[in-house]
Amino acid sequence: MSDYGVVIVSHVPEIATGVAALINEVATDVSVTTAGGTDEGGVGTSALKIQSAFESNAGQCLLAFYDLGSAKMNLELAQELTNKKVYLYDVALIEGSYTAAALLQVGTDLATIEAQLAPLKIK
Amino acid sequence: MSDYGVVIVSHVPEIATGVAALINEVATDVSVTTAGGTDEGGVGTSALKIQSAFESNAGQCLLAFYDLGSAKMNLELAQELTNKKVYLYDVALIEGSYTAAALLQVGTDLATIEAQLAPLKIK
Amino acid sequence: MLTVENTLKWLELFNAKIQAEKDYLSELDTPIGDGDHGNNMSRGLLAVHEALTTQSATDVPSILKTTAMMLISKVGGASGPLYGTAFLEMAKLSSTTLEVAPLLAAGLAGIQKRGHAQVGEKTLIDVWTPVIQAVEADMLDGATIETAVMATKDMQATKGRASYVGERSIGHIDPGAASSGYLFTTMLMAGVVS
Amino acid sequence: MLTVENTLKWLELFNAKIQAEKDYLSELDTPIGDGDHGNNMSRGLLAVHEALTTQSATDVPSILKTTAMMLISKVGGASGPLYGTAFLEMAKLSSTTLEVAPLLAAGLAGIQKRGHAQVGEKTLIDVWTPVIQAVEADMLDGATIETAVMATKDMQATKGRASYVGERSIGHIDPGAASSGYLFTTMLMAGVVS
Ligand SMILES: Nc1ncnc2c1ncn2[C@@H]1O[C@H](COP(=O)(O)OP(=O)(O)O)[C@@H](O)[C@H]1O
Ligand SMILES: Nc1ncnc2c1ncn2[C@@H]1O[C@H](COP(=O)(O)OP(=O)(O)O)[C@@H](O)[C@H]1O
Ligand SMILES: [Mg+2]
Ligand SMILES: [Mg+2]
Ligand SMILES: [Mg+2]
Ligand SMILES: [Mg+2]
Repeated sequence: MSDYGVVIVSHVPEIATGVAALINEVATDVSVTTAGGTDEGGVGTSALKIQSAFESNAGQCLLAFYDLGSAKMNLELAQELTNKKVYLYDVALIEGSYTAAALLQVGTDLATIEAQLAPLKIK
Repeated sequence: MSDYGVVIVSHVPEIATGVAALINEVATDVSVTTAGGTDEGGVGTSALKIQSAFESNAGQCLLAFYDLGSAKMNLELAQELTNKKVYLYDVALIEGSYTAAALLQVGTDLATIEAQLAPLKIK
Repeated sequence: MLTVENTLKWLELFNAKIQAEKDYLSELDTPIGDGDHGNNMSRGLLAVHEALTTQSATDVPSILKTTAMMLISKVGGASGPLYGTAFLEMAKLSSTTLEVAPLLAAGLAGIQKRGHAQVGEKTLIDVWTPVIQAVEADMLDGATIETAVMATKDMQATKGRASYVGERSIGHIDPGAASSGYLFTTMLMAGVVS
Repeated sequence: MLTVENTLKWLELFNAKIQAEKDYLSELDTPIGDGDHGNNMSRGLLAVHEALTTQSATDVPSILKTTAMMLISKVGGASGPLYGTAFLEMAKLSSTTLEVAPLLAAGLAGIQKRGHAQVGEKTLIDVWTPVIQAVEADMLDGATIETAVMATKDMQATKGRASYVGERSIGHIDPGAASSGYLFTTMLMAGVVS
C-alpha cells in the first residue's frame, strides 16, 4: 500500500504535527503529511496549505482526516484543486487517523480500512 | 460551572497543548490542564503527570479526555491518587473535549454535557 | 447588472464596512463561536483590496475570481471557503451573464455545496436566501437585509461552531449573517442592483 | 513463599533479563505495536533496581510497593500501569500473606482491573493465568511458561495497540507476554516457589 498516504488537517499546527508523531510510531513506512493552522500560523485552516500537504505526500491515494467542520470545507476545496485521489473521513481525527495508518502499515486494503473506520464516524 | 475543569491526556505533548489551544479559543473561562507524553517528554503517558494536571486544574470536578487505551489506564491510576472528582469519557479526544469545553463555557449542566458527549463515544 | 466599475466599487465599500465593523463582528462571534469572524473577514477583505488595486482587472469574471482566491487563502475560518466558493461560482457564471439575481443564486448554491446548511440553521444562508428572493422581485432594500440579519437572533444554530452550544446559541445574531448583511447593503450602495 | 531475600533476588534477575532482552522485546512490539516495549520495561526495571539498591527495604510489602511505584512512574507505555498495578496489589496483600499463589492472583486481578482484558486476547494475562494455575497445582516449570508465551503467537489481539491491526496480529508473539515470561522464569530461578 505504498501508494497510499495519510493527511492530517487541524486548526492548530501542534495538533497536526503531534498526530503525525503519534502515527509515525506505529506506521513508520506510511507517508504522513500535515496542514495545521492558517497560512500565518494562527488557529484556523487553509485550503492552500492542505493542497501542499496533498502534493508533498508520497502517496497518490490519500486518506484525509480533520478536526472541526470548517477544516472539512477547506479540505473539500483543496480536493477540487488536486489531481490526487483524496478520501475524506468524518471520523474522530486522532483515533481515526491512527487506525488507518496502523492498518496501512501492515498492508491492509482500503475496503477493510474503511470498515474499521466506520464505527469511528462522529461528524 | 467555574467548579468544572477539563483535562487533556495524550501520548504526545504537542497534541495535549494543541488541543488546549483549540479549546481556549471557545472556552476562555474554562480551566484546561494537560498531561502529554512521559515524564521524560517522550511519546507515552504518565500517571504522575496526569495527577499533576488534576491538581493544577482550577476545577474541583474534572472532565478528562484521552487518546489511546494505555492513556486511559494511567488516567484511572491517577484517578485513584487524587481527591478531586474525575469523570472519564471514552469519546473522541479532540471533538469530545471541544464539545465539553464549549458547553461548560456557556454554563451548561453536567447531565446535558454528557448527553452531548454520548454520540462521540468511540472507545 | 454587474459592471467592472460597480463591482470594484461594491467590493471597496464592502472592504471599508468590514474594516469598520471588524470588532463588532468578532464580538458577535464570541458568545457562540471563537471570536474571530471580524478578524477573519478583515484579513480576507484587505487581501482582496490589495489584489484588486495592484492587478487592475478589466473584466468582471477576473475581479470575482481574484476576490474568491483571496478569501479562500486569507480568511482562515469557515467563512473563507464559504464566501470564497460563493465568489468562485459567481465568477464562473459571470462569463455567461452579468445579471445580479442569477449570479447571487450561483453564489448561494456554492455556499450550500460547501457547507451543506439549509435555511433556518442560523448561518449566512439566512441572509443570502431572502436577499436573492428580493432581488428577483426587484424589491431589495436596506430594511429587507436588516430584517434577515436580525431574524438569525432567534434561531438555534445547527451548523458551524455555534451548533456546539445548542440552545444557548439562541438570542445572538449570527456573525456570518451580519457580515453578509454588509455585503448586500454595500451592493445597494454601489448601485449594482438597478 | 516470598522473603525479603528471594524477592530482591527475583527482581534483580528480572531486571538483568529485561536489560538483556530489551532489543528483542522492542522487536516483538514492532509488527503489532509501536516498538517500544523493550525500552519501556528497561527504563522501568532500571528505576526499580536503583530504588531497591539505594533504599534497602527490609520487608516484602515495601519492596513490592517500591517496585510498583517505579514501574508506574517510569515505564510510559501500557505495561507501566499494568505491571505497576499488579505489583501494587501484591504489595497490599503481602502484609497478610507471603504465599506466592494468592499474591500472583492478586496481581492478575490488578492487571484485569486496569486493562479489562480476558484470557485469549493476546496480552500478558495469557501468561499470568496459566502460570498461576501451575503455581496453585505446585507444578510450575520453565516449559509451562514457555508454552504460555508461545501460545500468544496464534492469538488475535483484541486489546492494546496490537488490536488495531486486527487479524494481522496473528503470527507474532505478544511482547507483554514475553516480558511476563521473563518475570516468571526469573521467579523460578530466585527460588521463590519452593
Ligand atoms: N456549514 C455552514 N454553512 C453555512 N455557513 C456557515 C457554516 N458554518 C459556519 N458558517 C458561517 O460562518 C460563520 C463563522 O465564520 P468564522 O468565524 O469566520 O469561522 P470559524 O467558525 O471557523 O471561526 C458563522 O457565523 C456562519 O454564518
Ligand atoms: N488492556 C490490556 N490488558 C492487558 N495487557 C495489555 C493491555 N493493553 C496492552 N497490554 C499489554 O501491554 C503490552 C504492550 O506494552 P508496551 O509496548 O510497553 O505499551 P504500549 O502499547 O503503550 O506501547 C502488550 O504486548 C500487552 O501484553
Ligand atoms: Mg469564528
Ligand atoms: Mg475560527
Ligand atoms: Mg509498545
Ligand atoms: Mg508505547
